[in-house]
Amino acid sequence: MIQEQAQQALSHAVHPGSNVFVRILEWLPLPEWVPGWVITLGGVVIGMSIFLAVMSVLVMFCVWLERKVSGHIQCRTGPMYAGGWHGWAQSIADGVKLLLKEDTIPNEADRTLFWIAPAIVLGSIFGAMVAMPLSYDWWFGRMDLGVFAILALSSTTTIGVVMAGWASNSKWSLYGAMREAAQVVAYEIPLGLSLLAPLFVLGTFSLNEASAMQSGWFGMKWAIFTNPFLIPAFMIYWIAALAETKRAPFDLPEAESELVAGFMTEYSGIRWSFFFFEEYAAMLLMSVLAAFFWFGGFESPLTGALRASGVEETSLLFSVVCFGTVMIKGFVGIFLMMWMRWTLPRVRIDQVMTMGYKYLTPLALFCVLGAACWEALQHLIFS
Amino acid sequence: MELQAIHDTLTAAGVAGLLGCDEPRPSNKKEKDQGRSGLPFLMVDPAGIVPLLTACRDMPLLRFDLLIDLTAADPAADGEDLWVLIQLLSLKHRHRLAIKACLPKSALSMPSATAVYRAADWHERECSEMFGITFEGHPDPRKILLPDDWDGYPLRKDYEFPTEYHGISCE
Amino acid sequence: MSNSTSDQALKAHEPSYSTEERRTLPSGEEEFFFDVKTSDLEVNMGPQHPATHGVMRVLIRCDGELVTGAQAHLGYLHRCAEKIGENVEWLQYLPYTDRYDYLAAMNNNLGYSMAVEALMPGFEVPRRATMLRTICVELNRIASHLVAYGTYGLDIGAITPFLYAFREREWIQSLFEKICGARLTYSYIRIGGVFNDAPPGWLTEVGHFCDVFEEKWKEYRDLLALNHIFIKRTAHVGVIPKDMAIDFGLTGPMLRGSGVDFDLRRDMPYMAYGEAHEAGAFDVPLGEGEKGELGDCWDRFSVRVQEMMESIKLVRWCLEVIEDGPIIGDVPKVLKVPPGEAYVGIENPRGELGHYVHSDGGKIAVRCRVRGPSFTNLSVIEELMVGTLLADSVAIIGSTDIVVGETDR
Amino acid sequence: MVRVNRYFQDIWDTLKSTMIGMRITGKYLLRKPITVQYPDQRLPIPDRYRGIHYLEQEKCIDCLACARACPIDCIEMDAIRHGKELEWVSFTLDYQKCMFCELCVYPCPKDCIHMGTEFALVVEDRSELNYDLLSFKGMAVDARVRMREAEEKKKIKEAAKAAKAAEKAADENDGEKGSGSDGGGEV
Repeated sequence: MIQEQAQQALSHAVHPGSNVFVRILEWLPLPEWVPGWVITLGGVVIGMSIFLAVMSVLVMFCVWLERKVSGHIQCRTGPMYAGGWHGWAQSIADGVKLLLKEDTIPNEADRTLFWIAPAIVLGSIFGAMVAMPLSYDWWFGRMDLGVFAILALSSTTTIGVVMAGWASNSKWSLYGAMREAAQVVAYEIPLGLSLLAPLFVLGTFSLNEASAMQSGWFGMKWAIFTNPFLIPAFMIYWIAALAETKRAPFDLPEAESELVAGFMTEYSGIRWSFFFFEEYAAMLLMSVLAAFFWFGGFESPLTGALRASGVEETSLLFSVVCFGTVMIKGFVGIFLMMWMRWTLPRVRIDQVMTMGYKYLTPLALFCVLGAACWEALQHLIFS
Repeated sequence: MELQAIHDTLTAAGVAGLLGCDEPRPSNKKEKDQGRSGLPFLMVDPAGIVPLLTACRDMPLLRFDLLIDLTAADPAADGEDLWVLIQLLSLKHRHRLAIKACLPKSALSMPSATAVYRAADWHERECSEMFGITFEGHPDPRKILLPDDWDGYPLRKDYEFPTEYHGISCE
Repeated sequence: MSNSTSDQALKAHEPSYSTEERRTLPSGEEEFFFDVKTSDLEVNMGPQHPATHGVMRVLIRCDGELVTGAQAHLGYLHRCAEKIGENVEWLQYLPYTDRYDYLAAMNNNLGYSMAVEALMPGFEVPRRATMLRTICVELNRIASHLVAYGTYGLDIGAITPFLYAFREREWIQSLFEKICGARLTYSYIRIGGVFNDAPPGWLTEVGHFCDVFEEKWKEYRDLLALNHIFIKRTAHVGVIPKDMAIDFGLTGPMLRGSGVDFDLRRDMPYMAYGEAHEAGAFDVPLGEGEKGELGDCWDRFSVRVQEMMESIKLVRWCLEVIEDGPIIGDVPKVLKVPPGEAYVGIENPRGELGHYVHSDGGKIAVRCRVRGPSFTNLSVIEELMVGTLLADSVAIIGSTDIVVGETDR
Repeated sequence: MVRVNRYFQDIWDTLKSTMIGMRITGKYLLRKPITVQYPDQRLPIPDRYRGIHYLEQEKCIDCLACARACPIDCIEMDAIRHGKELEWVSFTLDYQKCMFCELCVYPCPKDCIHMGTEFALVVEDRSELNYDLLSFKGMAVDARVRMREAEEKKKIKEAAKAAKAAEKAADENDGEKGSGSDGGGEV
């Protein structure tokens, strides 16, 4: 029964669809004499620009949201002036300011590494975001092993951070970098393990397919409702995701009261903003990943209703709804991250390690086992 | 406990170096004495400060656990003495003791109280840089508030203000 | 990364390290050894560092995250307060007292005024002035502890409690602004009494503040003091045993955090505190090692949090007993203080604030010594920080609740 | 067993206290902020605020009491005496030094130096901080308004007083005729 269900789900998940790049090229009225490689190259360039633009806007919205949320939590208002309505243009103004700021590199710094580090950080996180589909029909890079790609690429940022810390030639930066390395390595394990539980339940590594698997029950057959062990698994994932994205209470790499600004102490201007961008992009990515594997991905009663009224999954309306749904879910996650950040104090480095290895890892293993047993039990009963 | 009683207790215990009490007195216009108000002091000999403080700390009747303050004063530019002033406080008996030791400006040196009270450490460092008193046996006789290369002892009355410091004008 | 040259232990250790070594094994093969040369890292925490609460420098020697040595360097904020005291008139020194412990300026005003009053035989402060003094001092104690609460949260990494604390602190400052016109450097309590009488409605507003604060205080406690992460960060950290606290001459919440039951307000009462204590208006909270060991950072923090509530009780008591009357005794405009010396210690939010004043009968003090509680309280950190983690050292500095203006004066 | 207990106790405590904390912060998230948008909205400044001084020049007698009281000697004044009349040369207050302690206000025998509610010392050059307090120069707008209001109030008071005195004088005149009518009837 489960297999039937899966096949049914996959049948509409793996419709031919196409890459956003190719879509654009198909849409452009290109004459026939244009050579193929130009089309490909043009597609890549245009596609990447759109991708970067979309992601940047999302990230900037995250930054603005963070400032508003933190402001209101602290009985303040947050930005109020730039742009008029509740300072909506604050992120843009800040971006312009950071672009125009003097770009300083300390004399004693390793200039090459100092220069490369932010690029690696930003590149890897945006690379990971490529694997994030925007709807059933819209995606930048389709991957059957999307989760792997996201986890692998997003943890590459650590290399950039360590590089930045080392290249800055500042003691505080070095501390920040080393903390980051230790912390991220420690939390990769519970992060991966806790993701294994929904992977068991959904039976796929692809984000599209994972979403499609949760399309039952009028769009509410979310993984977290189908298996009780996914609830603790989600909590573990969430804590590990906070640690992965260096968010409070795990912001040890930049711990401003201990390490001044950690690995980015010596960075300024646009280079610093790359690290900043990375943090918010990673938050978005981790929240969206949680949305895909626990909270139904693109699925919601709205998609259920659309599907029931016979709207094609490839239609524009359906895609827009999918995109909106997943973004709302993602931003709810981001809001939760912010809420936690502005509530909790920071943990100490040894406590971070203890928590990762002694608490989260065994509990995640337990959740995986539990989820698997539950699935097996279900299989035995229903088949 | 009043100062006189403390003095008697210490004398009875055979503590050396007590030079009597300096108590406030009302003004007397006939003898052109302005009087002295405020706080009574136990006058002591600076050389014997360590056994005295030890006795103050350990005697069950006194039990001055806390060294609150250790400082000095330069009563007059042309005077011959600097005063070293120590404030003790007893947590148990809830009384205070003010100790005054007169150090001649010609020989500004006295034993350090750090062995008795560790609280004396920073106070003595401050005192020695501000007044030029050497505390013998101090474990870490560096300057504390002033820069290491500061000349002179600023809280002495005969201190002359420098006109510049490392090329920075102080005018 | 500078190597320490002063550390003998490190020096003695050095020869055993080598960068490259080659040796021939019995089998005739050559073997290379590469050994990483390690040395402790010396880190300057300060003079400009978020955790030092001002311009103070702590030189820390670290082995990885572990602190193996610490040395405090003071004096960056030395403003010659004592020398100034010897050069301005008695009353003119009052604004300067605001500035050493700028978070508790009322307490400084009070300490100095009481020291000078101690030199004036038979002088008595009017009752209403005493009550106004007590109200202001206790409100200021709350304000100061609110900063301690908030900044300690910042040190541990929680930013929001800081802003909540400052929200109430702003209210206290507005109250002070109404009574004396300044928000930080009050110069309100003067020799002989207080500058201004309370404006109409002020005492009612203070009462209203007390009511609101009690509710907010519960939030403070739940949000930070009882947060499990916070407890884990501060309990068992920076433990000061009783005898060590006494040996180092700690006073105030630092001493009480170690379980020593001593408060100048109760045990050596001044102003109306004796009467207040008899009326049961306040208790002295002590560290009990509730969450960790006796005398750890959490205990000191908890003592401060609880003291805020005791101060509220005191203010309430004052509001009950305050009556109309003169607000300042008979003090001439150009004050000549009778010759004499006095040392008066009062309970500042940070501990015993002592003023030693010496008059020769003139308009200007001969010696004006300020015994700042932060100075003594800070001296303990060099010892406490050794053997802790870098993050703990921040927690320890924060738990001493120093004001650098006062350590350096 | 104790350790196992503590293991789970830790997890429970962390979750619980996090929830409590998030409840508190969440509560404030939904409340109205307490801050004001500063340049547009301003909080009321109390009357006793110790801001930039203002001087009632016509009352001042050049007695130097305020200058002497100042701990940092930031008040300087100069006036030429023509019998009872004063010709003011300068009355400057150096706001680079001033610490707004209000000690200059108390010793004034004529009660003519006051502290206003203006606090923004924004200048383009340091020398501009040496304010001249004469003839309202350097005085803030609201201080001027307050002063005028105070003057008007005073005038009304004085008028009332004078009227009363006149009445009294009239009564006295009624009582004992023939005595001089120099009771101060002119307003």
